[in-house]
Amino acid sequence: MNPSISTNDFVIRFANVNGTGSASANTLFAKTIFRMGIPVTPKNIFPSNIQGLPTWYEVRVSEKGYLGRRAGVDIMVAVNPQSHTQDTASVLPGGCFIYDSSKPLPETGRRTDIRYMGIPMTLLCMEHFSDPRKVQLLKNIVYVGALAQLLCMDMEVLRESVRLQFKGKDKLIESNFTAIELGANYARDHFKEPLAFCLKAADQVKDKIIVDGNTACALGALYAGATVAAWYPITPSTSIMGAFEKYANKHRKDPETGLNRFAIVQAEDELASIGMVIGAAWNGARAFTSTSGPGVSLMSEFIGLAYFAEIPVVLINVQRGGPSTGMPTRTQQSDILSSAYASHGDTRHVLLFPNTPKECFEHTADAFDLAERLQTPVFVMTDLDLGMNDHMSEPFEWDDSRVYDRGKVLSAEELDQMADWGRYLDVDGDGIGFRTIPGTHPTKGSYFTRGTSHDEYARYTESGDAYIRNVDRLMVKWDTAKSLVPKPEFYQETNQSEVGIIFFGTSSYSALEACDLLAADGLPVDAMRLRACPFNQDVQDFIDAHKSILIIEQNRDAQMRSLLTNEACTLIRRN
Amino acid sequence: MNPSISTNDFVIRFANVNGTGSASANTLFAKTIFRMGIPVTPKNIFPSNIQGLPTWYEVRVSEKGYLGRRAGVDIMVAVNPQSHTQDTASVLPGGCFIYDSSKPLPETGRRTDIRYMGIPMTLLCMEHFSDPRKVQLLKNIVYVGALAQLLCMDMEVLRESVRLQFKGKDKLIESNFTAIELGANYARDHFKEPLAFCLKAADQVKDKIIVDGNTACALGALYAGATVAAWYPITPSTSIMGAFEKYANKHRKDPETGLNRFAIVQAEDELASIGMVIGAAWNGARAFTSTSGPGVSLMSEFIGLAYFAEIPVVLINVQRGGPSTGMPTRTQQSDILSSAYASHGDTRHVLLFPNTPKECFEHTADAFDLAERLQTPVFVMTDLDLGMNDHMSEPFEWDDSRVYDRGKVLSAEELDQMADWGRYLDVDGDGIGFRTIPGTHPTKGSYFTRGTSHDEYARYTESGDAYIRNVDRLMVKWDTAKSLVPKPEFYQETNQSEVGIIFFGTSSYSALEACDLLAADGLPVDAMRLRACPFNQDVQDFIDAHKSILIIEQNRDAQMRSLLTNEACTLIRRN
Amino acid sequence: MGYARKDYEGAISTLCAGCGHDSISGAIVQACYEMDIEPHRLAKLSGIGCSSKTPTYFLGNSHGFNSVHGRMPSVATGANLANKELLYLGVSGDGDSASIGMGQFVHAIRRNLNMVYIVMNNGCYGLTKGQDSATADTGSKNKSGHINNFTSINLAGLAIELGASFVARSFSGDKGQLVPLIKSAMRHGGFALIDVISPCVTFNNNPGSTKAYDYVRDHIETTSALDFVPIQNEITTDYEEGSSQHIQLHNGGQITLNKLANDWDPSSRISAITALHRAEAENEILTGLLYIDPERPNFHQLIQTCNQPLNALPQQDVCPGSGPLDQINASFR
Amino acid sequence: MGYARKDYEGAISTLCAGCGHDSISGAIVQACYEMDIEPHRLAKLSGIGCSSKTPTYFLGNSHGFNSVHGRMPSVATGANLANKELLYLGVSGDGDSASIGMGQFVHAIRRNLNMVYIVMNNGCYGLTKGQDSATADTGSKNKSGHINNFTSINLAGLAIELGASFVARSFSGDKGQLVPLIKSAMRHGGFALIDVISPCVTFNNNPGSTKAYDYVRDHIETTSALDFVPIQNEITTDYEEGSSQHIQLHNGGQITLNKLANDWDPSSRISAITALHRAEAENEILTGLLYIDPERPNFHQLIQTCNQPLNALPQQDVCPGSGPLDQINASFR
Ligand SMILES: Cc1ncc(C[n+]2csc(CCOP(=O)(O)OP(=O)(O)O)c2C)c(N)n1
Ligand SMILES: Cc1ncc(C[n+]2csc(CCOP(=O)(O)OP(=O)(O)O)c2C)c(N)n1
Ligand code: SF4
Ligand code: SF4
Ligand SMILES: [Mg+2]
Ligand SMILES: [Mg+2]
Repeated sequence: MNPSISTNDFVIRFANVNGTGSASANTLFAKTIFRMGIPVTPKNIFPSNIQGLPTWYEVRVSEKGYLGRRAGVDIMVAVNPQSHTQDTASVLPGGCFIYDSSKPLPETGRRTDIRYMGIPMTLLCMEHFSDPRKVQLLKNIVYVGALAQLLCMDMEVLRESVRLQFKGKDKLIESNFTAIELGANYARDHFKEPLAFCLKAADQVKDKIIVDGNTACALGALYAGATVAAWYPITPSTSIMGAFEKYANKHRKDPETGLNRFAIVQAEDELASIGMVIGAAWNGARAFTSTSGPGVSLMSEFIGLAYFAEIPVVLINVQRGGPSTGMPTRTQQSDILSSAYASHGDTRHVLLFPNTPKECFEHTADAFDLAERLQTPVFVMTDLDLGMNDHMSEPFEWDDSRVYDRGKVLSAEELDQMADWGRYLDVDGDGIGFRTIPGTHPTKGSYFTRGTSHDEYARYTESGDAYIRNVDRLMVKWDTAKSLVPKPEFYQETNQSEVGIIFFGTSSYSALEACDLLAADGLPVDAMRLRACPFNQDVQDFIDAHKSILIIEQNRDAQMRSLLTNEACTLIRRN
Repeated sequence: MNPSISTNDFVIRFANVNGTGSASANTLFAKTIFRMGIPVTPKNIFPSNIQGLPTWYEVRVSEKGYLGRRAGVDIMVAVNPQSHTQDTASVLPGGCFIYDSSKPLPETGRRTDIRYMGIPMTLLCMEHFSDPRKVQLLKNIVYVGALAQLLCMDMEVLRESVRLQFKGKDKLIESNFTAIELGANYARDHFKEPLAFCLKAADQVKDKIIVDGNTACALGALYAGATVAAWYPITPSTSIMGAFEKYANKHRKDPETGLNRFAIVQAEDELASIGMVIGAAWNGARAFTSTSGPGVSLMSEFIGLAYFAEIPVVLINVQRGGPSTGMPTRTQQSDILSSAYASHGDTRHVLLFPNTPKECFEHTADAFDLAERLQTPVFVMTDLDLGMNDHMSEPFEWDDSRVYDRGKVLSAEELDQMADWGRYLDVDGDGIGFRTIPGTHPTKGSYFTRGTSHDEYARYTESGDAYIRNVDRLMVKWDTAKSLVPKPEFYQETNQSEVGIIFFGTSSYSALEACDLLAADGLPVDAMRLRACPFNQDVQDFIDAHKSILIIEQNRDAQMRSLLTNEACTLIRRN
Repeated sequence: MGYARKDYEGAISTLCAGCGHDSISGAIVQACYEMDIEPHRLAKLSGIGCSSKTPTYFLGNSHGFNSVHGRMPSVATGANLANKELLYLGVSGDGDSASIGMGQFVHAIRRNLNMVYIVMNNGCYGLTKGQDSATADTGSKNKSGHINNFTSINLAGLAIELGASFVARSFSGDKGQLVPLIKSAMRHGGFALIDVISPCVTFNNNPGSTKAYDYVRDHIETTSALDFVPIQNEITTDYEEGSSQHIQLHNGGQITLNKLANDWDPSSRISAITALHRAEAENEILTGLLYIDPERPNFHQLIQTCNQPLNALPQQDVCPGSGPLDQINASFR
Repeated sequence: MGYARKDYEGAISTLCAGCGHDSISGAIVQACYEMDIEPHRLAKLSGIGCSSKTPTYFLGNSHGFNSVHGRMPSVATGANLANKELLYLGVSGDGDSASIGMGQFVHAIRRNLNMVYIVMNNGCYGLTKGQDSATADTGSKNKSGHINNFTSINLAGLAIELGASFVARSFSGDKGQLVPLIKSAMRHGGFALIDVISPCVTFNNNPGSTKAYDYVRDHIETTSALDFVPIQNEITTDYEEGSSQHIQLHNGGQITLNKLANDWDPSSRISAITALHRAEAENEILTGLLYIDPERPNFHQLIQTCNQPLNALPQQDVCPGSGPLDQINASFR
C-alpha cells in the first residue's frame, strides 16, 4: 500500500444547497463507512432556512476513534456553486476538490496546491433519468458512487446501506444503484491517479450504534415512563418530540383499545409547555419538556415556581447560539448559568451533562428518578451538536430489574398510618418532604401548593422565620443531590500533572483528543469530565489537586468556570 | 433630665390591622419627629393582602442618624388583638406596651418585665365622634396624641404636620386636633411616671428630605427626559409609575394643548412592557420599565435581545422575596444574578445599586445616559425597603447645565458626511457603534435590527467569525462600561484592616452602623459600598488589599459574592 | 356519600369584607355540597390575585395549586392530562385571564380542556390596588377617578368566538343563578367558562363603575331561567311548555332552561354572540348560560389517551424493556 | 416624490421558491410604490418565522426590526409611541400571532394601535419544519399526513370580536385584492389587520390541506370588489349604483366597495361575524374587507400624547429643571 495514502483518517466535506435532498446521500456515505467498521463522525452545518441556502455535511473518518471536529478539509465535494469560494479556501494543501463538471468551473480563484476533480454529475443523471426531481436527487448519489470508487469503499456494504435506507422502495433502490454505478464508473475511467485518502474495512466499531442525541433523549424519556410531554417547536430540540412520538406510537399503545399511554401536547409557547409539565408532575405523572435557550428564558419564572413548590420537572435543553434568537442552527454550551440559576430569587437547579447518545439516553432516564427523588427541576443539558448530529456510541442498555424511583410519595395507606404529616417537613434530614398526589385519600394529604411562602405544613405564611427555614432546607436538599447525581469521569488512575483539564458534553471529544496529543508529546495532563451539577467531592478534590485548571467549554463567558467557582467554592483564574 | 431616660434613641412599633387607615396616623408620628430635627426611619411591614390582616409600622429614632432596622422594640403600640402574642414577645425588657383598653387585655401571657399602658382609644373616640368610620380612623390619632404627650413631642410641630397632611380639609384637621388632645390629655392624666424614652428637638436633619425610593426613581426618570414608560403592576414597584404619572401630569403637559409629553402604558404583562420599552428606545425615545423579580424572569428573553441588538433600555428592579411569586411584601436583594446575567446565551448587564432616595434619583437619571451611551440595558437595582419605605436623604439636585448624553446617534447631516457607516462597526475602540433612528434620512442609515446574528453592517450572517467578532466587541463595550458607571464609595482615607467589608443598597445602613460599633470597640474595618456592576479597578484594588472580605447582602446564596467572583476574578470564600 | 357542608369549606377568608369573590366561593361550596362531589376527586387551580387566593377559602379537603400569574390554564392542562378522572376547577381573575393570561386562556379553550374555568371578574387588579384591567368597560370610572378609554375584552364573547363548548356569565350576587351554572359546568364534558361579575368593594365599587354592585344589579339581564337536574329523568322544574328546553350533559345530569330571550338559541354560536352584542349596545349585562355544545370532543378524546389515568399506569405498561431496545439499537447500526 | 419601484425592494428572498410569503412581499412593494410612500417614514417590524423574515425582502430603505418570536406587537407599540409620525407595518406568521403571540396580538387590537398588521397565514410553522399551527383548520392534513383535530383560531373573527377597527382577509395569490387592501390599511387611522392566507409550498401545500394553493383557489369567496382611491374626490371605479359604497379613511383617500355579499355591512361587527361564520359553515374562505370603523380613536388619541413625536422633544421640553425640584424637595420635608 502506498505509504503517502492516509487510510481511514481524513475529513471530507459536502457542500450542498439545502432542501435538495442531499442529506440522504450524505448519510448513506457516512453510514457505509461506519458499517465497514471504521469510526466516523458526521456533522451537519446548516442554515436557519428551509430551501436554497448553502449547507454542509462534514464527515471525519478516524480509525483511532477521534470523533471531534478537526480543522481543515481533505476532500471537498463542492456541489453548490454559491459557496465555491469559501469551499475552495477550506481545503487543506494536498487535498482535493470534487465538483459537478456539468457546467465548467470558473477559472478564477483556482488553487494550485489542491487537486481538482470534475465529475459531470448532473449530465450523467440526465442521460439516465428523465424525471427532473430524480435528477436532482440522484446526482448526489452519483458523487457517493464516485467517492466509493475513489476511496475504495466496500461496494457491497454501500449497496446494502442503500437497501436498508430505502427498504420497501424497490424502484428507488434500483435507481440508486444505477447512480452509484454511474459515479463509480466515471471515477474509474477518468481518475487513474489514486486519491491521497482511502478506506479500509476495520474492526473499530464493534457493537456500537450511530444515532443522534435527540433520539437518544426521546428513548430515555420513553424508558423512564414519561407519560406527559409538552413542548413548543424550537431548533435544535424539535426532533426530540418527533422521536418520542414515533417510539411512543410503537411501544405505548394500549393493546386492547389502541389508545395512547402517553400524551404529547404542542403547547402555544414555552411558558405553557413548562406549565403543563409542572401541572402533570404535580398530579403524579412523569412529565418533561424539551427546548433551547429562548425557551429556558421564557420558562424561568415557572422554573422558580417548580423549585420553590418542589415539583419534579425534567427539562431537556438542547443548546444553540445565544442570546435572543441567536443562531438557531449553530451549537454552543452557553446556557449553563441561565439554566443553573433559572429564575429570580435564590434558586439552584440540578444539571446533567451527557456527552454521547448513550449518556443522553441514560441521563434522560435518570433525570426522572432524580427529579422525583429530589422533587425539583432537573435539566438535561445537551447541545445542537450532540442533539442533531449522528454520534457513534455504545449501544443503549436497559436493566429490566430497574424499578423507577418515584421518590417520597405517600399512598393512602401510608397517609393513614402517619401521625403527623407536613408536606415540607424534613423528617429524615435529606431536606425532602413527603408529597401526596391529588385524589389519593378522601380526607388526608390535601394541601394548597403555592409559589408564595409556606410553612412545613404547606400553610400560607409570611413569617420570615418560616421562609428562612424553608430556603435553608432547600440547601440541605441541594447537598443531598450531590450524592445522587452522576459522578465525574476521570481518565487517569491517579493525578499526575500540575495542570488539570476539565470538560463536559460535546467539548469532551476534542478535549480528549488534545489530551492524547499532549501525552504523545510527553505532556500527559489529568482530565475530568463533569457529568452533573451540583458538584460532588470528587470534583472538588480534582480541582484542589491541581495547581491550575483549564476548562474547555463552548461559550464566551466561561460559564462553567463561573459555576465551578460558585458551587465548588474554589478560584479558577480566567485567562 | 433623668439619666435613665433615653433621648432620641428608641424603636417604636405600631401593630395595626391593614385597610383601617392607620398609615396616615403613623406617618404623622414619624414625620413630626423628622420635623423636630431628629433622624428617623419608618418601616412598613405589611401583608400581601388588602384588608383585615396584621400590619406593622416600625419607627427607629436615632439622633446619631442610624437608619437601619434595629432588633427589638422599645415601645409597642398594639392596636391589633390578632397579633398581641407576637407583639408582646417582641418588646425588649424595660420597654412598654401600649394598647387600646376599650376592651380589657387578656390576663394570660402578660410579661412582668415590660410596662403595660392601656388607653381607651376607641371609647374616647366614641364619646366625641358619632360617625363609626371616623371613630375607626381617629382612634389611631388618639394614640399619636398620647405618644406625643408621653414622649414630649413638640405639639406645635405635630399640629403643623396635621395641617400639612390634611391641607384644605379643615374639618378633618379639627377632628385630628381633637383626637390628639384626647390622647394627650388621657396620657397626662393617667401616666404620671415618665416613659424611659423621650424626644427632644435636635438639629440633625438640616435640609434633608424624607421620601420613598420609588418616588425618587420616578423623579429621576422624569428629569432624565423619559417619555415612554411601560409597566405591569407588581408589588413593590407599582408606586414608581404612580409617582411618574403624577409628576409628569404636573410637569410634562404641552402648555398650549394640554396634551402629554409622555406616554405611560399599563401593558398586558411584563413581556409586553419590556417589548414596548425596546421598541420605543429603538425608535429614539428614552424609555423605561419598572418591575420586580417575576417580571425580570419573564423579560429575560427580551433583555437578551436588547443586549444583542444593542438597544438602550432602563429597567428599575424593585426586589422582593423570591423565587416565583415569593413574598411580594418582603424585601430582599436576591435578583443580583438573575439581573446581571438575564437571558440565555452569553450576556452581561450593567447594574446600579442606589442606597438612598437621592441616589435612586441620580442613578435612575444616570441610567438613561449610560444606556444610551452604551446602547445596552441598564438595571437600577433597588428593593422593597428602599422603594416603598420613607428614607431620610439628602435633597435631590439637578444641575441645569447638564445635557443628556444621548450616545452615538447619527443625524441626517452626519450620515451624509460619513463615507462608511456600519451599525455595529467599532470605529473608535470603545466597542460601541453609531446608531440611527428610523425616519432620520431618506436614503441612508436604514438597517434591519435583529436578535439573530449580524455582521458589522447589520447584515444577516450565520458566519462563525462574524459572531465571534460581535461578541468580542460586546466585551470591549463591557470594559468601556467600567469607566462610566459610578465608582464605589469608601469610608476610610486609607485601608487599615485585614478584613474588608463590602455592601450595597439597603444593606449599607446596618453595615455602616456595625462598622461604627466595631470601631468603637477598637476594631475599625475598611468598608466599601458598591454602586455598580461592572466593577472597576477600585473594587478590585479594595479586594486585593484585604486578606479576607466580608460581604453583607440580603439573600441566601451570596449572590453578590458570586458576581464579584465572576466579574472581579477574585476568590472570596463563603463561610 | 354523605359529606357534610363543612367538608367543602376552607380556611377563613382574608379578602375584604363584602368582596364579590367570597360569594363565589360560597356558591362553589354550595354546588359541590349539593352534588355530593368527593372532595379529593376535585383539584382546584388558580393563578395570582385576590380571586386566585380564594381556593384557600373553599374545598379545604381538595388538593390545590396556586400557580403563577396568568398561567393557571397550562398547569390545569398538565394536571388534567395526568389524571382524566378528577374534576378540575380553575379560578382566575380578569387580570389573570384577560391580560397576562390571555394566550393560555385562548389555548385552553381551543383544546376543549375538560375543566370548569371561573373568572372572578371585577374589572380591576384587586391585589395590586385597583388598576383597571382589560375587562374594565369603556367609560367606567374606578375608585381613583380614572376613566377607562380602552375597548373592554368580553371574555364570554371571546370564548364563544373561539369555539368554547360551554360559556356562561353570572354575577356574584346572584347565587340562585350561579349555583346551577357551576353544577352544570361540572357535568359538562369539556371546557366550561363562567365569567362571573364580582365587584371589588375596595377599588371598583364606586358610582361610575360598571362593575359596582349597584350598577350590575340595575343592568343585569338573563338569557334564561336555568336549573340543573342531577338525575336524567327526574325533571321537576315546571316551566311552561314551549319555552323550556332540556340539555343532556356529557357527564350526567341535564340542564333545564326557560328561555327569556326569544331570539336566543344556546346551541348556536352566532345567536349567542348576537345576543351579547345586542345587550352590550343597550348597556345591559347579559347573564346565564350563553352557549353550549355538550358533545364537542374534549382534549383527551382529541389526542386519544387511554382509559386509565396516565399517572396510574404501572411501570410495565410504560417501559418497553430491554427486548425492544435491542431492536432499537440494531436499527442504529 | 418620484421614488422608483426599486426603492421599495429589498434583498433577494431566501424563502422556498413559490412560498406565498414572497407574493405578499411583492404586494407590499407594489402598494408602497403606488402610494409613493417615503421609505424612511415607514418602519417594518416582525417576530420570528419564515414570514417574519420577509421584511428583509421588501423596503430595503426602511428601518426594520426582527424581534423575538410572538412579541412584535409590543415592540411596535413602543416604536409607535416614540414617533407617531411614521407608518408602522408589522409582519407576522400564524404561529407568531396565534400561538406564542396571542396575548400581544389581542392587546394591540384593544389599544387600537395605529399600524398595519399583516399575518402571513399558512396554517403551519414553516421555519421549524411544518408543525400545525393554531390556525390550521379542523380536519386539514399537513405534508407529514397529520390531521388537525383542534378548533382553528380565526384571526379575523377574533379581531372583530375584540373590536379591531379594520379587519380584512386576503390570499397571497390574489394581488388584485391584496394591494388595495394594504393601501387602505395604511391610510386607516388605527389597527388594521390583514389576515392573508399564504401557502407554505414545502410543508402545507399537499392535497387535504385547506391552506394549499389549490384548495384556497377553489374555496375563496369575497365580500366585495374593493378599490383604494388615493385622492378624496376622484372616484373612478364605476360599479353599478346601489351596491357600491365609499368609505372615507382617516389618513386620506377612500375605499370604494362593490358588495358581493348582500347581507354584509362593513360597518357592523355582527354582520361581519355572521358572514364569517356562514362562510366557515359552508367551507368557504371569505376574503376582502370584513369590517371597518374609520373613526375609532387610536392609541395616541386615547392617551392624549402631544402633537410632536415624543422622540423629537428637546431636553427643555421634558426636563423640569432645578426650580421645580426645589419645590419637590420642600414637599418631602
Ligand atoms: C408575573 C407577575 N406580574 C405581576 C404580579 C403582580 N400581581 C399580583 S395579582 C395581580 C393582578 C390581579 O388581578 P386579577 O387577576 O384581576 O385579580 P383580583 O385581585 O382583581 O381578584 C398582579 C398584577 C405577579 N404576581 N406576577
Ligand atoms: C421563544 C421561541 N420559541 C420558539 C422559536 C422557534 N421558532 C422559530 S419560527 C417558529 C414558528 C414560525 O411559525 P409562523 O409564525 O407561522 O411562521 P412561518 O415560518 O410559518 O411563516 C418557531 C416556533 C423561537 N424562535 N423562539
Ligand atoms: S381588594 Fe377588591 S378584589 Fe381584593 S379582596 Fe378586596 S374587594 Fe376583593
Ligand atoms: S418553509 Fe414554507 S413558509 Fe417557509 S419559506 Fe418555505 S414555503 Fe415559505
Ligand atoms: Mg380582578
Ligand atoms: Mg406559519
